[in-house]
Amino acid sequence: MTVANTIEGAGIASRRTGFVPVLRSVLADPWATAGAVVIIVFVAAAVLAAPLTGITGQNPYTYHLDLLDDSGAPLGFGGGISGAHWFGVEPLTGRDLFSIVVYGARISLLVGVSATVLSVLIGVLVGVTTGFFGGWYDRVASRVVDVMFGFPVLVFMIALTAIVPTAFPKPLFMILVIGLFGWPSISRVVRGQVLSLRERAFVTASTAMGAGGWRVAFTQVLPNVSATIIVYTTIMVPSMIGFEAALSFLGVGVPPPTPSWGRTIGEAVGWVQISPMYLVFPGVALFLITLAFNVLGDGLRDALDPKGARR
Amino acid sequence: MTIGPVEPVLSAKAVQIAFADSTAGAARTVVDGVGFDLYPGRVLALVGESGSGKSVTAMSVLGLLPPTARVTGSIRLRGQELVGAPAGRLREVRGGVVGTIFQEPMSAFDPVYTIEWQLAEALTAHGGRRSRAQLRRRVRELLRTAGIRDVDRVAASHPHELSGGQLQRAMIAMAISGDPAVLIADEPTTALDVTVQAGILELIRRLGNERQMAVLLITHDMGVVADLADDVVVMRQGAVVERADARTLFARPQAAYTRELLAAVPRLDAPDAADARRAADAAPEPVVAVRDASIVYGRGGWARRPVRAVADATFRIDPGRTFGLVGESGSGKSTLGRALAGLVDVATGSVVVGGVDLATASRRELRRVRRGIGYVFQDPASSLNPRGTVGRAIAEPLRLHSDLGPQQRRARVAELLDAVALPSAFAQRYPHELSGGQRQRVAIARAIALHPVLLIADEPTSALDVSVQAQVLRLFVDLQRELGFASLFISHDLAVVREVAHDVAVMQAGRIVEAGPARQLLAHPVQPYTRRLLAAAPVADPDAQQVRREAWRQLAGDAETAA
Amino acid sequence: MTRFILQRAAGMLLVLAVIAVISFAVFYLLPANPAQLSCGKPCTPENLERAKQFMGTNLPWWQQLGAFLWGIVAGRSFGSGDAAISCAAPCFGYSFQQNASVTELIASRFPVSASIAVGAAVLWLILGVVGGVISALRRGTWLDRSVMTLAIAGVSAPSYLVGLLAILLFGFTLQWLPTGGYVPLSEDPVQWLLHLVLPWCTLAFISAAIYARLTRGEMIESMGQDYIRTARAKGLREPRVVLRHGLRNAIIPVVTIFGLDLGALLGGTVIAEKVFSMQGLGAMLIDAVHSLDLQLVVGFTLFSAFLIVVANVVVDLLYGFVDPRVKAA
Amino acid sequence: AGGGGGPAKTDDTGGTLTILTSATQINLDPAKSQNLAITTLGLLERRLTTWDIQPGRAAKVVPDLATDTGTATDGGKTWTYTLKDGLKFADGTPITAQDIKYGVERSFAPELSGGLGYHKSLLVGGEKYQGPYTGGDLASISTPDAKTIVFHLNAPYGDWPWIASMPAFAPVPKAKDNPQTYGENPVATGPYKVASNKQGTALELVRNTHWDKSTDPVRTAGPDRIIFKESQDVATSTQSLISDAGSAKTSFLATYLGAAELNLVNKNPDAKKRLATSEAGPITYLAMNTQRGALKDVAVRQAIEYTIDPKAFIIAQGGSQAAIRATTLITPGIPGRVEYDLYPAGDDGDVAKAKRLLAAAGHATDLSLTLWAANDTSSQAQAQAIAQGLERAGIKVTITPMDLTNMYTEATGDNPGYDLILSSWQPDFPSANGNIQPLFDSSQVGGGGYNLSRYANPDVDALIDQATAAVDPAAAQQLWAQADKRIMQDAPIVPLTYAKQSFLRGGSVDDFFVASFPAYPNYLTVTLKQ
Ligand SMILES: Nc1ncnc2c1ncn2[C@@H]1O[C@H](COP(=O)(O)OP(=O)(O)OP(=O)(O)O)[C@@H](O)[C@H]1O
Ligand SMILES: Nc1ncnc2c1ncn2[C@@H]1O[C@H](COP(=O)(O)OP(=O)(O)OP(=O)(O)O)[C@@H](O)[C@H]1O
Ligand SMILES: [Mg+2]
Ligand SMILES: [Mg+2]
Repeated sequence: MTVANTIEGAGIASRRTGFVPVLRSVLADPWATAGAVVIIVFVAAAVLAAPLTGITGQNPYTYHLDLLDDSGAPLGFGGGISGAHWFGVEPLTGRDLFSIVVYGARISLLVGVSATVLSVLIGVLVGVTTGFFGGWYDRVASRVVDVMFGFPVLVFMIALTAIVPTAFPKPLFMILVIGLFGWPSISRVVRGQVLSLRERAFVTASTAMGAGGWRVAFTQVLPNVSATIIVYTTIMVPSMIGFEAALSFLGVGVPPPTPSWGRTIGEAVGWVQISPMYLVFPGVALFLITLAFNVLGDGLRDALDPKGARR
Repeated sequence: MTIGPVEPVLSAKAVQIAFADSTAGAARTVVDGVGFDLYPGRVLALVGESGSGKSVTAMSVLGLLPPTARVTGSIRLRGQELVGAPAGRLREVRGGVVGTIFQEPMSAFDPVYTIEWQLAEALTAHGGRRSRAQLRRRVRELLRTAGIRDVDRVAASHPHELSGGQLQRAMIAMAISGDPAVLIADEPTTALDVTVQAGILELIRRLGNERQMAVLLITHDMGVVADLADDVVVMRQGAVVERADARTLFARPQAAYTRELLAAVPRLDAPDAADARRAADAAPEPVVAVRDASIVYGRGGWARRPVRAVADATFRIDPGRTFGLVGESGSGKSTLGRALAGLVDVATGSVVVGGVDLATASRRELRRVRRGIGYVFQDPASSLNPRGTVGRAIAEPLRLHSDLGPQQRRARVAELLDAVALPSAFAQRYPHELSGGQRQRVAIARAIALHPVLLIADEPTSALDVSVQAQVLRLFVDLQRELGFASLFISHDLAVVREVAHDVAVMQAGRIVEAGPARQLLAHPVQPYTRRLLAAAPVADPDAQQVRREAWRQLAGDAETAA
Repeated sequence: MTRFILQRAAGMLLVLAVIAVISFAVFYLLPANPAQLSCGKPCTPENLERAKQFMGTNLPWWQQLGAFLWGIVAGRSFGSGDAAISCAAPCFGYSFQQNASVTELIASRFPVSASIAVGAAVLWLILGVVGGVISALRRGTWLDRSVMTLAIAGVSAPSYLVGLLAILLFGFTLQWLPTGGYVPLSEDPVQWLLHLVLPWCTLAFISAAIYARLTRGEMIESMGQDYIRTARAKGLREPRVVLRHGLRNAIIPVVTIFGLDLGALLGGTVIAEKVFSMQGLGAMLIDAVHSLDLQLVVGFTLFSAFLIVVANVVVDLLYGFVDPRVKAA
Repeated sequence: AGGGGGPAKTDDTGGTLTILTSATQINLDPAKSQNLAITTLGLLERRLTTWDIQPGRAAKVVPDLATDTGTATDGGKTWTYTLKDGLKFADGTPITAQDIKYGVERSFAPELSGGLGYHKSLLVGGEKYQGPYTGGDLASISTPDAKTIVFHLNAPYGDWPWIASMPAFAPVPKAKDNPQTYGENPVATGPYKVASNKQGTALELVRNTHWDKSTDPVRTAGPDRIIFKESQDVATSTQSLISDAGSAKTSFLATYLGAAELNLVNKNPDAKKRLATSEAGPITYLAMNTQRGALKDVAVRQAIEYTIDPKAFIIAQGGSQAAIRATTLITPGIPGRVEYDLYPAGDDGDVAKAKRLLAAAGHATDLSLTLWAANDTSSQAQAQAIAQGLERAGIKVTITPMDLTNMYTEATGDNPGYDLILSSWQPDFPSANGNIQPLFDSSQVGGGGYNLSRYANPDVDALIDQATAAVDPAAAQQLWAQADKRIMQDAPIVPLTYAKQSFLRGGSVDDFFVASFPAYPNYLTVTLKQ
């Protein structure tokens, strides 16, 4: 026993498991913590949009034509920044920019997170099952993934927006479209991991003990790809948010008057020399939330990845 | 052969190595006060359990430790200090004066280049400018020296296209390419089959003698030490516990640890223990009956050629008996093991376990059969789900096949942990919090949870240190005596098989070439292959090993002329 | 190898066929009637009938699909008599709004998008790989940290925002570079380059960030492998160890990801073309979508799918060279 | 008057004029073109008649290739033209009446559909005719000799002289016609001919030496060369024109400026001087679907007329520099327009009156309407301005943003789903006919017609027919003004604004102005300061 106790198993990567150690490790990383805080702030702002904009009695829809000059440009400093309009107002309409940014967070997060969840669900299901069961099912599914990869997604999405009936809610449409096109990458990653996990002895052991295929796939294999899934999810959210913003920027996203960062940025472009703050506020918001998710994703990867010691 | 008092080529004194630790603030000392001398034409073996600091010590000679390591003390090569030497000087030494052979030949070669390219690179690194043709010639010459036969094909191959033995020979060719005075061999044969190992050891010995190289051999295998070493340094937890010439060490080990180490080595020539506990014959109903079974991989797929992993295997295992399966890597041992658990289908023939023919069994029947099978794998690192606790792992079969409540399950887990001599508190631990030996005990506990009638053990100890291996084997034997299960015990180590198995079958290229009662077969092998296999396995006794070596040379020579 | 190529080619054709049918079907389900757009002003029923007849949209959809697919193989013609418009094979359709076959249109716009895409890809690969390697080798230093900070900022920045800021700064404020537009290489190579600098840098900044992170990870992994120790033990100089062994192995996954990124590259050029007002394929597509130029949309979707599938096959084959282990599998 | 050159014409000649346009392609085929007579095609192709556009004056139809604007006989059903002497194509061959006939005929070919086709249903036999490639010739156009051409119409049509100014009435020599490629390089008759044409990138025009200035009173042909730069970004082009450096000096932007760009120009006093703004322009209006729900009730529609907030709408459109209040259907600059306001409501509407009207109609609170508007920024801002205005009277408005092309294809279809739609209209020829008939004749409901309020009133239809048939311009204009007012009594649309369009030129561009109609610069008279 004495000897055995001194042995650290050869070749085993020490893997931190469980929620608390991961949390502790994330919290130990100031960057990841900052990212998490920013995300929490944005989520809170999105959820509490109404009371938050209620502080100054604003909403993102009401016109304030009195704050605009004759040609539609905001009056006053920084695009009309004042006690009532913290970020100034929108040109041509005089709507409160702070409210637009805060409510814009709603759409961005809603679309970003929902589309990610959809993608991850499909991707994980397909990835785990194809990797684990293999055979003709895997071959067909892999072809489908090929097809999905072959699709110029942005191109197709732009094209699709032209044909969706106007009665169909646009945010839901965007979630579906972004989500349904987003899964192949995660499915490939998961499949790759499952393929190697499938060869691991504990999986064979579980089968040898008489566990059924699905049971093995979901109780033995899935928990081992969970780290990958979590990291991937965190990194996918910002890219989905970016997708939504890009579509809105290109003019095929969420329709007005629903506030959206991407659309506001697209509109602000023309005004940038007259009212630069109109571009700055939504731009910074979009950048910050994306950055926060990426930084947190990095932190999580470090915390969860057995090969993690990257710093 | 040694002529008078010679100067050591390389001399290490009071070497201390510490790693900067990222978690703890202070540096962690892993080697402390190690010293040794290397003489031309002599082999110094550095032995000790895993993690004792052997590799680190060897790498410090070449300055190949990561930047987080701090080396103090003195390492002199032909009088020149290497510790703290400038990078340029170290580079001249590496591959020039000191050649190196690593443990894993497959990963030690860069996968994307041909062997020729990599050898040529080593040559140009020191030998100055040479023409293409000269390089070509020299590479082939070196490969031939390293005992490679189809030199041209090997030279043009990428690492993945070669066998471990070929790669290790190529590695040796590379190591001697700069005509080194010192050869460092870090576990040069651990990843290889015994038969291949014997050849490699032979090669190192020959080269050491011919070129008057000083060899620093790192190994944990006492058989290898006995075979090759002139002097031995035993290390434990970073410190030297004993230093002696090989003969003395084996004959009269001084340190308690050395004695413990030697005692743990299973011996082919040990007095027969298995025989004593042999149960009376005439068991009517075999647990396993395999008849003319052939197993083919890759059937039906149109992309690759099918591989016939097992051909016409026939054997039976009676209750309470251990059936040992030995053979080279790739000979089909694991495949047969898998077939018994119904994890692979037989192409022809039949596999009957517990009276059920697995080929025709329904799902229900298969489940019932599996209920009665325990499985233990070679690699303790991968046989437990890293995401589940030990308790969960052991309870898994209970959850699958019994209707015990959580309370009862917990109780049973504690019972099982006790049976494999682990504290019941271990149930809460995760696999990575356990040592290799402990993990293997957990795997065994899981395998016996449902009182199996058959336990399949696929190289359960080959990843473990000898001392740990001894403990696990003892546990295995005890449990079998207690629970009376039949067992298929797969191993490439003949001595281990001899220690635990009642019957043995020897496999070669998918065929069982010889089978019979363990003692008889291992003592009087009939088939030349079995004999070669037996002769190739080194024993931990320099004198005995010298005799065996001669015998092996004979047999190998025969095989070569026959081939 | 031949078997591998044949297998891939078969798969490729299948993928393309599926994409062709899907995109055709989806876009022809549109409520809009393309003939109405070519009808002229005022659009009387007679004018509309003329347009439909000419465009062939009066036929059932499956006949249209058949004609479309056959057109790709053998070419086709629209209308009849002297005025019939012929569209030579491979005919990906004919844009009635632009009065040109989709193939010609794509060919005419292709240089713009290709200039953007190829330049950006080269730049980002170089920047990304160099940044990643430096970062990996100087792991933990301020250099590593700044490269990685830049990288994570790059990953997070929307490309159009970066592009717009770049236009503002270098175009309008400093007036160093043109703010947009495209000058063909054949016309004025210097202007061509000047006009492309900003789009390249914008796209490259973002993707280089991703590649720097990827390369860094792979490089760290690769530099930790046994063969690096072997290379050092041979007495090789450090640069050789890093480049010929470390990087050579680290680059393999980078190549794979690069192959998969070609689809995203096309999306990137769509945005770059919009931001820098360059009339490439992406701009053409957005115009086509907005003007409901269905033939163009379908033809273009198929064409880009074709590009990507072919690129993937090329990368697959390339992969065989980069990683000799693949051939065995 | 325009901001730039002023009415005094200079006769500077020479230089290279660059015209920046956001268009991604320019089709020069007369059969497929919807060009106005004073823009691109007008530089290359002369027609039977053309427009005389001067700052501060109403548009006038004048003879071009013909000696007069047409002689009507048979009560306006037959129109006869005689060609001027000495007219030549760019290749030196004389222009004949047969070339004009052929040009008109080929516009009927399905392969060449897409252009301005008002003549197609007016000419006898036009409904069935499939063009000269498969259908032989069109009997209702006769050419008794090489200089005379006669058109036979289905019904009297007083505005035929305007019709004869459309691109399809440009001569096309049959021998040079390849319908597939003719649009790249047509045989020119105007002062310029195509030197090179790279679709999507640039079109270069050089002088046509066979053009004779003495036969052409409207084209001044100042610059030696004209280059169209296609696919230009409006914002970027504005920037470079503001800075007025290099080739920007000799350029103008053929696309009108948006609100943001206008603001930019206003910031720069020098650039502001180079801005040419129309006094009025296309009418922006809110069409009410008169065949749906409560909107069938004229009282409700009238209430909506009062509820609109014109001030908010004008700001959303970019302020007073971009739009002025509209009250009539006929746009300023069109001969015969009579100014009136049937629903006077002040600067921001008369909500109280609207509420009263609604209550009387029994829709005090229950009105909930969908509003279709294009999904571009400015249309959306405008739609919201409308919605906010209507909400003041308790009318709930749901805005449906739609892709522009999609919106119009659906809206002109047979069963569109909007209550309100935000649209704008610029007639294709400067006659009140072009303002009224396409938008309010019951024949234009659905089937691709632009009667978006789906308004059908037999009285109005009769009035339109009568006005259309009137050959005497003065009589016709009076009838159209009458129709204008009559329609507004039924309130099928709310006229919102006449959008003023502003165009920016470089410092060396001269004689650059925008008249009320059309709200585009007159390309034909632009010169460069020498
Ligand atoms: N790069 C490193 N950083 C930190 N600690 C290390 C590093 N390399 C080795 N060690 C530690 O140094 C000690 C000695 O390791 P070493 O590799 O020399 O053992 P070994 O005797 O060769 O064992 P084995 O038989 O398993 O190869 C171990 O405790 C190991 O964890
Ligand atoms: N899943 C598989 N697909 C195809 N071939 C396989 C597969 N598994 C094993 N083989 C092949 O079958 C043969 C027997 O393999 P097996 O693993 O049974 O050998 P082994 O005797 O257990 O070797 P080792 O000592 O290395 O574990 C080998 O040639 C191997 O390459
Ligand atoms: Mg070691
Ligand atoms: Mg095995």
